This record gives sequence, C-alpha cells and structure tokens, in this order.
Amino acid sequence: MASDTPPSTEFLLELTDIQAGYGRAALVLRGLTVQVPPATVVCLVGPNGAGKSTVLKVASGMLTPRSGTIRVAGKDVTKNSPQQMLTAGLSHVLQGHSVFKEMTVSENVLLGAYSVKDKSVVSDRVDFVKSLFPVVADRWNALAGALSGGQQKQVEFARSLMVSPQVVLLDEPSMGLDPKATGTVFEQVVRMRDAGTAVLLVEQNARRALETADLGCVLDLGRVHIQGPADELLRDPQLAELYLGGRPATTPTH
Amino acid sequence: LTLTGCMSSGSSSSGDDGDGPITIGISLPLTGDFSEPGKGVQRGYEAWADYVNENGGLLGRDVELKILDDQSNADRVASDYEKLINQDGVDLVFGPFSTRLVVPAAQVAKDYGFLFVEPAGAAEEVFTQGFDNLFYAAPAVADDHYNYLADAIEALPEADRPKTAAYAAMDDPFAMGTAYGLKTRLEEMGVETVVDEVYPPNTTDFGSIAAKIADSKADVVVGGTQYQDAVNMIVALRQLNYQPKMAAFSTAPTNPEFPEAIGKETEGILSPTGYTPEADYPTNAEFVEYYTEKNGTPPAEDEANAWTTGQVVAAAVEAVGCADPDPECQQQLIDWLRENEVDTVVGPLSWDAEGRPEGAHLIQQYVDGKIRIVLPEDAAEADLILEKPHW
Amino acid sequence: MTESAGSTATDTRIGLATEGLTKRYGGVTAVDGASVQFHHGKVNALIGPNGSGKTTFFNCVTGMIKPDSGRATYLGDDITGKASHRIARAGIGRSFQLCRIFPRMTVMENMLVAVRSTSLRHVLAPSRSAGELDRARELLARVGIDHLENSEARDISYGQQKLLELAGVLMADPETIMLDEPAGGVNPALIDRIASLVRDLNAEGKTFLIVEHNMELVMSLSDHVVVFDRGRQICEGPPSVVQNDPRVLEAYLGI
Amino acid sequence: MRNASDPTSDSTSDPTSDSTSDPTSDPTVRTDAGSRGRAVLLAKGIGLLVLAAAVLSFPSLAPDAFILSVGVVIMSYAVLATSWNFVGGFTGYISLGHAAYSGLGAYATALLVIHTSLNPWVAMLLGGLLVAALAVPIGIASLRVRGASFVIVSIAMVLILLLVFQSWGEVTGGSNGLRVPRPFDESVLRPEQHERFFYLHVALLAVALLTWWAIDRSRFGTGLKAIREDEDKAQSLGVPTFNYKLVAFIVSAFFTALGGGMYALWFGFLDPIFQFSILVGSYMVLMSLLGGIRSLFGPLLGAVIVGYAVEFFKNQYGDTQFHLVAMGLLLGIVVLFMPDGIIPALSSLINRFSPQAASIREVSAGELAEQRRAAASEGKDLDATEAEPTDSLPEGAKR
Amino acid sequence: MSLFFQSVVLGVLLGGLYALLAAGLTLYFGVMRVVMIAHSAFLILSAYLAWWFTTETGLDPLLSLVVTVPLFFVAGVLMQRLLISRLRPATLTMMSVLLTFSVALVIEGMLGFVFSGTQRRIRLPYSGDSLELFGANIAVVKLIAFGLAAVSLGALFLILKKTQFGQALRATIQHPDAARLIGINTDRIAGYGFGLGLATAAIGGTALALDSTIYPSLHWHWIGPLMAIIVVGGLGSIPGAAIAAMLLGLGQSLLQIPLGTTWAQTIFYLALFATLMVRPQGFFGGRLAQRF
Ligand SMILES: Nc1ncnc2c1ncn2[C@@H]1O[C@H](COP(=O)(O)OP(=O)(O)OP(=O)(O)O)[C@@H](O)[C@H]1O
Ligand SMILES: Nc1ncnc2c1ncn2[C@@H]1O[C@H](COP(=O)(O)OP(=O)(O)OP(=O)(O)O)[C@@H](O)[C@H]1O
Ligand SMILES: [Mg+2]
Ligand SMILES: [Mg+2]
Repeated sequence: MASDTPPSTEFLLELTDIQAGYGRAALVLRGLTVQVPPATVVCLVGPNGAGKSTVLKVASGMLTPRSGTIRVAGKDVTKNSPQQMLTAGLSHVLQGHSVFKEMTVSENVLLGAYSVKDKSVVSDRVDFVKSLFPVVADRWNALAGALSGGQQKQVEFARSLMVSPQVVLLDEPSMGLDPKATGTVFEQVVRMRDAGTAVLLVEQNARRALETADLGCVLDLGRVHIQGPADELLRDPQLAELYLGGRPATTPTH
Repeated sequence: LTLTGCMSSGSSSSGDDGDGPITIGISLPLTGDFSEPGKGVQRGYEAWADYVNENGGLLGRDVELKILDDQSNADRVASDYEKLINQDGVDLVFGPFSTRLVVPAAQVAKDYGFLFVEPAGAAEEVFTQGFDNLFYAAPAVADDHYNYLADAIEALPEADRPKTAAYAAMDDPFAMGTAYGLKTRLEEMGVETVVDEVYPPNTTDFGSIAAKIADSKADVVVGGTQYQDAVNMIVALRQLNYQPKMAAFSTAPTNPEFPEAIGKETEGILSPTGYTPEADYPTNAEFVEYYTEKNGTPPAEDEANAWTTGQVVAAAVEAVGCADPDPECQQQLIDWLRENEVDTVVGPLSWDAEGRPEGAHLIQQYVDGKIRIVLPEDAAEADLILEKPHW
Repeated sequence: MTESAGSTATDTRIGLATEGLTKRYGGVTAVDGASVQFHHGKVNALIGPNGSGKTTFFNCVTGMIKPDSGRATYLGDDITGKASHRIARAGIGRSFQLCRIFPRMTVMENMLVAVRSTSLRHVLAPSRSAGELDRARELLARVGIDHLENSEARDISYGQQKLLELAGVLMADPETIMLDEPAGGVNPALIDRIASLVRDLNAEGKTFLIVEHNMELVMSLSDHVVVFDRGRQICEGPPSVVQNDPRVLEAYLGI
Repeated sequence: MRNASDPTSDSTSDPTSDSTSDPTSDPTVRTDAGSRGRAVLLAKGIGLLVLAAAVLSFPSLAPDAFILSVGVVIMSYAVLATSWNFVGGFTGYISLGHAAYSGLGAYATALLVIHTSLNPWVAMLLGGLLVAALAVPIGIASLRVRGASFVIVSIAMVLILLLVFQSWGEVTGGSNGLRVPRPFDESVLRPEQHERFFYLHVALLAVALLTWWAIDRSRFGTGLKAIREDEDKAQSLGVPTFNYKLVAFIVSAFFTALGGGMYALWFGFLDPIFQFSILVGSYMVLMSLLGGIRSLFGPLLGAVIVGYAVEFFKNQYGDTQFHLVAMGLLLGIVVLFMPDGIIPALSSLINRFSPQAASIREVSAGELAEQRRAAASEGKDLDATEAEPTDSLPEGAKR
Repeated sequence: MSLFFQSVVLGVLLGGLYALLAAGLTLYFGVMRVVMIAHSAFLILSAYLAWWFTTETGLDPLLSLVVTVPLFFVAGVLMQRLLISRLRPATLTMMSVLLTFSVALVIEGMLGFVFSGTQRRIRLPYSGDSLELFGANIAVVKLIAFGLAAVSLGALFLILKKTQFGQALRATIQHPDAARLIGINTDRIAGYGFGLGLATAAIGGTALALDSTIYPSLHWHWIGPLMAIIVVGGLGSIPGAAIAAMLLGLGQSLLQIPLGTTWAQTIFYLALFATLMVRPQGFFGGRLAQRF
C-alpha cells in the first residue's frame, strides 16, 4: 500500500549530518542525515543499539547533538528544549513505557492535551481516542500503572493523539500490542500521513512498518546504511535477511 | 602528624610552674542546649579572673583562663579537659556547667589527679561516683534547696498546712533533685502527692501536664524546672485557670527575664536560690559592685557560683602555696579543701567526704512584683506570702 | 523447522499446570479461574489480547503475587503461593515484559546474580570464579551482547537490555523458562537468533513457556499453544489447530 | 574510537567503582590481563601494608595524650561507619538510626559489666550478640519497607530508644547517665589506656573490614547489590532477598554494637541523649558516603576526614554554632557533587584518561552474518565459535 | 471525667497542628519522592522569624505570615531548583534524605549563631486566655493555631487534587521525560511544588510559635513524630497524613493521663511499627507506597 508520492523538496523534519552520543561515551550517531517530507511516513529500521531511538531523542531535543543541524519546517531548531520542539509542532512518543503510572487513564490522556487550550478540541479528541482504543474508555478512571503492558502502550499512543502536530516521532509504537491494536496503530499512522503529517517511525516489526511507510531507512552503526522507497527495500533479499529477519527457513543456523 | 596541625594551638610550655601566669582550663557549654547558663558561668569566671589580676593575682602570678566550648556534649567535654590538661598544659581546672557534663569531666580530672571544683552539678549522683577530687562550690545540693521552705511549712499549725501537692519535674538530675527534695519532706509531714510528672528536657507542650495538675486541684504546685519549661508550665496552668495556694519553681523565677515573660502574674511565686546580691557575706558586696560595673547588671546565681569556684580554688592555692599540674600539688589542694572552710560570696562553705557542700538555699518569693528573700527569717527581706494571689 | 529440536519425539508430560487460578484487582478479574496445562520438555506458547491476563498468570505461578484462589503445580508438586525465589530454585526462571535488569551494575555483574542453591558454600563462594565468568560470557555471546560485558546495564539500548535479561535468566540454569514477550522491541534478525537459541536449549531438554504477540514467531516456534481471553483459556492445541480456531481469530487476531 | 571494541580497553577501565570488578575479565587477553591483574594485586598489597603501618604507628607518633584520644575517637568512628556500610553499602538501605545499635551495644556492655562479674571483653562480645539477636525482630519489622519508609523507621528506632533509656531510670540510670567501670586497673594511666584502646579499635576495625571484603566478593554480596537495584527481579532470579537483607542487617548491627561497647569501655560514661542521638547515626552515614559506600575502605577514609573535620571546625568556630553549619555544608557538598564518594570519584577520574568502552557494537549486521556463515560452514557449534570472531575481528574488518 | 474531656480537646488541637506539618512532608514525598528532613527545621525557622517579627515590631505574630509565606515559597523553589534537582533520579529518595538533613543542620547552626541557643517564647497579651467549653478550657492561641492548620490543609488539598498544576506536578515526578514531551515545564512545576511545601512550613511554624518555646535544636523533637505520622498515614497521602495526625495527637494527649509525658510520646513509634507489621504501605497509602 506504499503510495509512491514523489519526495517533495520541502522537508518538514530535517536532520543533517548529526553526531551525537551519551555522556562521555563514544559517538552513537556518526554523521547521519534523515529527511522527512510532509505527508510521508519514513521508517527507520535497524539492529538493536543501532541508534534509532537516539535519532528520535535528538530530533525532539531530549539529547542535544554534538554537531549537525535540526530543522522543523525549514526553521533551525537545533539545541531547542523539548517544549520548544512541541510548540514548533513536533511530538515524540517514547520507546518502552512512559505512562504516568500513578495517575488515572483519564489524567494521562488529558495531560496529552496539556499544551492545548481549546476545551472543545480536547473533548472531541477524547471521544476519538476512546473510540479507537476500547480499553481507554473501559478503564477511564483506573490507575494507568495498573494496566497491562499492552494496555499501557495503547493509553500512551492515545495520549500522543491528543495533539495534532506537523511532525510525529514514533518509537516502536506497536511493541507489546496485540494484532488488533497493532492494526489500529498503523491505521492511525496512515491517517496522520494522509492528514499531511510527517511521520518518522521506528519499528522492529520491520516488515509491517515498511509496508506502511513510503520511505525506508536502514540504520546500522549509527549511520544510514541504505535509504530508499520502502517497497524497494522490502524486495531486497540481502536486506531482508540482515535486518528484516528472513523467514525461519532461511535462518543461517544449521 | 595531621592532627597536630589544627590543634597544637596551646603551648605545652606553660605547664611547668614558674612565674609565668597560672593558666586555668575550663570547658563550658557556650553553644547548644545549656548555652544560656553556660554563658552566665563564663561571665562569672572571667569577672573573677580580672578581679584577681587587678588585685595582685594568685601567689603573685596572673591567672589566665582558657575556656573551650563543649557544645553541651558529654563526649566533647571529656576531650576538652583532655586537651586542656595534655596539650595546653593548664595548671588548674575549673568545672563545667550541668550535672550531665560534670561527671565525665570530673573523670578526666580525676585520672590526671587534678582538683576539680565545679559551679554546677548539684545533683546527688555527682557525689556518689566516688570522685575524691570533686567539690561543689555552692551552698547546698539540689535535694536540700527547699529545706527552709519545708521547715516553714512544718512550722505551720496542722490546719493551715497544704493538704495536697502536685510535682512536675524536668527529666534532669538537678531539676528533679530540687522537686523531689521538697517532695520527700512534704510527704513526711503528710502532704498527699496527687500528681507526680516527669517530662523530657525537650518538652515544649505542657497542655496535658497542666491539665493533670489543674484537674488534681492541688494546694501546692512544685516545678522542678530550668527556665523556659517553667514559663510554659505557668502559662499552660493559667490557660486552664488553675489557682494553687502555693507555687514553687526552681531556677526560672530568679532569672531576670522571668517577670517579663510571665507579666504581672508572678506575684507569690516561690523559688530557692543559692545566691542573692543582697547577702551580707564578706566579699559579696565587693563582688556585686565589681561585677555590676563590669557587666552592667548585678550577678545572678550562675555568675555567683562561678565566682565562688574561683574563690574556693584560690583559697586552697594561697594556703598550700602551689599551683601546677603535678599530682602532689593537686593532691595537697584537695586535702586542704577537705579540711577547711572557705568564705565565699554565697557564705562559708565546707564539704563532706564526697564533696557535698553542707549549707542550704535561701527561699525567694515575688512580693509586690519584685523577687525578695523570704526565708530564712534572719535573712528575710520580706514576709512569706502563704496564700498565693491568683495568676 | 521444529525437527531441529527433538521436542516432537518425547511423549507429553505435564510440567506447569494450574487449576481454577484466580486473581482479582478490585473490579477487574485479571485471571479468572484459569485451568491450564503445559507440556514438559516442549516449547509452549501463551497468547491472548492485551489485558487478557497473561502477565498476571505469570506472576501468579512464579510467586510474584499471590492468587486469590486456585492452585498451581509444577511436575505434580504444589507451588501455589510459594516465595518467588523458592520457585526460581525449583527450576522455573522467568523474564519480565517490561524488561527488568539491574541498571547500575555492569552487564557481567547482572549475569552473576542468579542463585542456584542455598548451600552456604555456594552462597559464600566468590561470585567471580573463572567458571562462572566463562559461563556468563558464553551466554552473553549466545545472545550477541558479549561486547558490552563491562558497560553499565542502564546504558545499553532497550533491545540489548531484553537480551541481557534473557541471558541472566539462563544463567540460573532453570529447566523451565518463562519468557514474557521476548521478541518485543527486538530486531527481527535477532528474533531469529533468539528463536534458534530457544530451539537449541529445547533440544538440550529445557521447557519453554512463551508469551508473545509476534504470531509468526509463536507459530513457527511452539509445539503447544494456549490462548487466553479475559483471564481464562479459550482454546489450546498445536499451532496449526489454534491458528484456525474461530474463537482465536475473533478474540485475538481480530479477523 | 578504534579501540572502543578492543577488549583490553574494556578490561582496564572498571566501569563501576565497585570493588568487585577485577581486571582478569576477558577471554581473548587473559594472559595480558593476568599479568596486569598481578600488578594490581601487588599494588593493592603494598597500599595495604602502608595503610596498616601508618595506622599502627600512630600512637608512637602522637605528640600527647589528647591527640591519642582523638585518634581513638576516629578509629571508633571508622568501626561504626564500616559496620553501617554492611547495610547501607550493599543493600542501599540507608539507616540514619544506627546510633540505636551502638547505643544498645554500649549499654548492654556497661550493664553486663556492672551487674555480672563478667570479664569486660566477654561482656562486650555478649553485648554484641544480644544486640544482634535484638536486630532480628527489628529487621523483620523494618526491612519490610524500602527507601524512605526504612529511613524513617530507623530514625524512629533511635528516638524510641532514647525515650526508653531516659525514662527507665532504675535500670539504665536514666538521665543521670551510667558510669562504666574501666577494664584496666588503676595502675594503667589514662594515656596508656588511650593507646591500648586505639589498638583494640584497630583490631575490631580489621575484623569488620575483612568480613566486608569476604561478603563483597561472595555470591551473597552480589545478591545484596542486586537487591539494591531491583529487589523483585533479584528474587525472581532465586535470591532469597529477605533473608539476605536480614543477615546483612544483623551483621551490621552486631559490629555496630561491638563498636558501641568498646567506646563505652573506653569513655566510661553513658548518657542516653548522647548515645541515642540522630547526629551520631548521621555521622556514620556521612562518613561512609564521603569515602564511598561501595568501596571497602570508603568508610575508613570518611571517618578520618570527618573525625579531623569535627576537631578542626570546633577549633575554628569553637563557641559559635558554625561547626554545625560547616558539617551540614560538608554533607551537602558530598551528596551533590560526589554522591558515590571520594574513592569512586577518584577512580572514575583515573578512568577518564583510559579510553571509554563504547556501548555500540563495532560490527555491522552484514559482517555478523558473514561470520555466522563462516562458523556454520566450518560446522562448528555456532555459539561457541562466534564469541571469538565477533570480538577480535572488527580490527581487521574496519581497515 | 473532666480531665478526660480536657485531654480530648487538647489532643484535637494538637492533632490539628501535627496534621498541617505532616501534610507538608507528605507533599514533598507524595509528589516528588523527597524525604524532607529539613521540614521541621524550616518550621522552627519560621517560628523564629515570627518571634523576631513580634519582638521587633510589637505587632501580632500572625502578621508575619504576610512576609514568611511568600518568602518560604521562593526559598522552596530555589531549594528545588538549586539542590534537589541536581540529585540523580535513581537515588533521589535516599540522597534527598541526606541533602535535606544537611540543610537542617545548616539552618540549626545559623539559628544558633544568630539568635543563640537561648529558648525563646513570644509574649502575647492573650497567651493565657481561654474559652470555656463544657467544662474544658480551650486556650485561644491553640484555637488560632488549629484554625490556621485547618484552612491551609484544605487549600493544599484542593490545589493538588483539583488544579492542572497538581496533575502536571505528579506527571513530572512519575516520568520527567514523558512530561517534558507533552509540554510541561518540568523544572518550574517541581519548583513550585517544593515552594508549596515550604509555605505550609511557614504557616505551621507561626502557629507553633504562638504557644510554645522555640530553640534551634527543637526541630529534632518534631521530626520523629511527623515522620511516623506520614508513614502511618501512608506515604504520599495527604488525607492519610491528616487523619493519622489527628488520631495520634489525640492518642498522645490521652495516654499522658495514665502513662505520663515521656511514655505517651512512644505512641507515635509504636503506631509506626504496628503499621509496618499490619500494612507496610500505611493505612491510607496507595499500593505503591511501600516501594519508596
Ligand atoms: N543513556 C545511554 N547512555 C549511554 N549509552 C546509551 C544510552 N542509551 C543508549 N545508549 C547506546 O547507544 C546506542 C544506541 O541506542 P538506541 O537506544 O538508540 O538504540 P536503538 O536503535 O533504539 O535500539 P533498540 O532497537 O534496541 O531500541 C546503543 O548501543 C546503546 O548502548
Ligand atoms: N496491579 C494491578 N491492579 C489492577 N489491575 C491490574 C493489575 N495488574 C493487572 N491488572 C489488570 O489485569 C488484566 C490483565 O493484565 P495482564 O498484564 O495480565 O495482561 P496481559 O495479558 O499481560 O496483557 P499484555 O499482553 O498487554 O501484556 C488487565 O486488565 C489489567 O488492567
Ligand atoms: Mg530504541
Ligand atoms: Mg503482559
């Protein structure tokens, strides 16, 4: 279903040869460039520890790069704080579990709209996410920490849907979700894309992700390994084996 | 070695005798919980030293005080005397303040064979520890403070005596000593004890204690108190408008701040005291005059006891004719004090084998808003009010 | 694929089993009278929609929480409500869904925590004996993070942490290994390695109980699949059967 | 960057300041690391000797009895801090109330000496055992809660004991304090006493350190550290967490009590408000933290520094309350700027100069696959062989 | 009987004050996992300020609140931003104990330095006055203190539960990264939270100063009972703290009748240990409370 919209010259999110690392440790990202046009889903895949999450952290201002520039809609936002990034129209859904465990589902979801002042918009969105994820509606007043792993992820994703930014960074949104919920998540990704949002998607469920995405981008050793239209990457057998997990039959073992 | 770096402040040379000044080592609670009385004692000591130096010194040598702050802490007080004796090589030591600090300090002095005369630490326990070098430089031990009052009550006709008494004492050897001294006497003469409360030193809320006392409607209330606890207790008692016939509190009422703290309602409050500026003992007038011009205010009990300590040691030194750390000299001083009586600003003092002074305290009372001596008759400045007016 | 592990050969013994296991949280019944049996020496899978009670089931049988009612048995003997370290030493090792490691210890130290016996000699023995170290390194190599041996565990990426946790569990050398979403957030290529690792260990006689949402993995790996919904078992059987069971399609795959 | 994957660099830089991490931790370079290990051991041995010599020669160097007495106090601090570290360092359960156990030890010893005809040293040991026994129920109660609650409980312990020992006058002497008969007869003069007690404290300290070291390198120790990180997880790995905690707690209480008892015999006078004071307990924490709660000699170092600081501040700001301020600032600075303590701070400073281990794998998925095939085609067991190439290959692979 | 009733009244009044003070502690803890040993030190500080204010100006100590409350709020913000925020999240709870402990020492030291160790007490014209109620006397000052406590407690509760600030505060503590990513200014929010806590200390201190002696080391006397209260109430639960405070205050006051002052104080610690055995997370605390 990968739509072959020609990559427009104007990028909503632009990371140009970023170098970044944690603390004094060696560089994690070594001169990496990623560009996300509007109304496009770019999918980052790569082995564990390749630096995918780091890319997103840099993009959302959680980790300031050692060199390189970050542009959102052409505007240079390097060294901005996460809040400024948010106001610049960029939202980031963390990997792992980042619900507020000791607050209720409702508080979590509503806090998603912390930066939104218009009450009516908020209530519309609430209804919308409730309809998307039944568990949000069912457990509206339960402590989020009491939910199951997958349910928490759903709440988390719902929370991120409370705002509608230009650029969305998703770090493994489908992790721990059952097939149903996974379906919903990918539908939403498509919906965002169709609404003109630029989506930078990190997924380990690589095949599924690339099927959804327009452009693919394989990360390894903190560099972009291969880049191109998602469907082409999918067809490349060597890539398939190295990064997308060959069918069990073709595993190198035995 | 590193440690010497910061602590070799005193020169050990002044240890050996000669005609250099006589250094006297003292550790006092200048900070912490006992700092208030501690400072008083300090003023007393310093006044005494200056006085002596202005009048030809001891054995013709000047005296030089070396005062350390023990932070109201027993561990510190011991190490202070350790330091004074070993590092600063003082010739004599004077005692610190408060029973809790006297015992560990006396131990150190004893181990180095020093004479140990102390201005505070009136509690019985101080004298039962087998310190043969210790002397308390005040008229009476805590338990005997109220003796005159007890006698006066005993003198009353059966009918007029109070029937019931309530006691509340801070959990502190001295404070408890005073209250319980009176308690034993009153019980002997058949005054029923209706409340007997002991409260920790850090108590600040006296509501419940007061409630108990008020509820007992005791004729007499006796407070074994230091300072603020007395104020708090009195306020709390007034909040419950309890009106005893007789109210006695140790220490606090003699404190100049007391009337301001309590206001007009001090009338009739009793208190024992070891000292009064008015007393006509030889040397007292001099002391009061000297002290007052030096510090602006007349001396209170703590200052007087400090001065007394000085007088006692001085008497021994002059008599024996030596003042140096070596044990023989110190032993001679000790022996001399055992044998003799010393005239001081709190009256003539002599000691029993454990170092207990063998006198008694005066009883003061607020009469017409001013604290006056009411007992014993011969020293009295005003008549004892038996029916305490309402507070 | 499965012939690789000799697991199909042996007859089915019942390893871990529960009867009417129930756990309630206020209004929610997380596990609702689940009576399940898992085959010893096989690779078992436990699947079900989010919130169907899989993790709670895990916690109940491994003693992390006490079930309200029902009992759990392992190879016949009752392990209901036993302390989790007892159960661990009875031979059941587990991993956690939200990967748990010891963040401020090095990867190697993480490996050395596992305790296999309570004998004083074992407990007081030096933990860094050469034997232990080699064993640990081999396991780390097996999951492919041996190069991180001396990094602090909190500094390695999420997927790496998952692998570390797996290796740590193996270090305790349990005969039954319960994995809660081992493939969650793990790179596909690595998933294949985990799969082959599971097969090898299974061939060495280890029993597995795997909770996983990655159907491809489950179906390729497991000999026996149990499907949960709303805290109880709705069907069980070999993958081929389960895969086409209408209830499963409806409740889980949502087709 | 290059040697990021070079195994030797991994082994040289001990990432955590844990005294456990030993250099011989890489298969490919065992010999090399082995020699380095021996060098390190040698260095450690020498350091140890120097330390011992310095400590033991102190009394003869001390210019006068006062300095000597300060030395005794510092050693007693060191004993207490090291004992505290059995709980604080391993399990990360910070107890601000360890004065409870030193106080109990002191009183137990004193009362035994006074009321029984026991030899003082036997009494001290017995006192320690009594306190250890008492620590069982206390531990069972207080180790049920973690973090803050535990701290609070520990504080409560001290306060409650203070109340009890103050009010229970007939046994404890209450606020009159309790005089402890001295273990040596009159002929032994005070300076002589100080010297003896100094060596006695050193001996006790040595035993405590030895125990700490033994635990630290044992599985038990690793288990305790795991508890510090994630208790449930540790338990699921078969660590009997509660028993571990309890044992550590009891050991700690035991040594603390011995420390208290010995101090009582030396000082000769006990007063509840000074025995059961939060300040004493917090000094133990301060000293351990300052030196480094995860390292063997941390508390000792901390004790020396704090002990010196106390004297110094007193000398400087004798009759003002500034000594409190200074102590507070010291603690604050430690917590803020070197929460792991001096020793770790230093060792990490050293590490800074030795190259960092990158946590990112230096070999791309492609190369990995290559190696696997190679391994597979050689028909060897996949995993065994794989360990070597992945570690050694990248050098070549990169050029 | 009248004694009993009198003690009940005193107990309730005392409990009210405990409640306010404990609420402050709970606030730091419940929302930001900080054990604020220095809370009672700040309490004494504000008491001293009230005393000083009165002795200098001769005005009623209550007026000092106008100054101290904002002052302490700012102090709280600074303290959080400059000190607490520097601690590693991983070890926050533990390290905060020591950090705030050191702050307490500094405050005590400074108080001793500036005002000396002397015990102080505010002299009020109405310090001895009392109202009669069914045979029990209620001291006016105690009543005022109680009123102050009740009002500020209520306010605190509303702020935390009803305002978006309260939510943002809790979010910030539970997952700072996520909180920042949804646009919360985590630094500022946490700072305000801390300021709020100190503000309660300011009020409590003034209330305390009305009817009690103060001296620099007094805070040790308060910290124990307060800590016990917040554990019994359930760490982090403000209503829990309030209720526990009331009950224990009452208990203490009643126990004094048979047991005397000293032993009555042990009720706090006995309650504490009882709680640990029966319900480690405290009687009103959330499931997660015992973790911290
Ligand atoms: N907080 C940190 N401190 C130091 N190093 C880190 C930190 N977080 C990640 N790293 C390192 O940076 C590299 C990239 O981490 P990152 O989380 O971006 O990988 P990833 O591609 O997201 O992997 P995964 O798919 O497992 O999430 C890893 O090698 C990891 O060891
Ligand atoms: N501590 C708790 N308090 C309240 N409810 C809980 C708690 N733990 C789990 N639950 C509820 O129990 C149900 C089962 O949770 P569980 O984690 O077992 O689901 P799961 O099968 O593991 O889901 P997932 O596939 O997302 O991991 C969920 O509805 C969850 O909300
Ligand atoms: Mg990632
Ligand atoms: Mg789960």
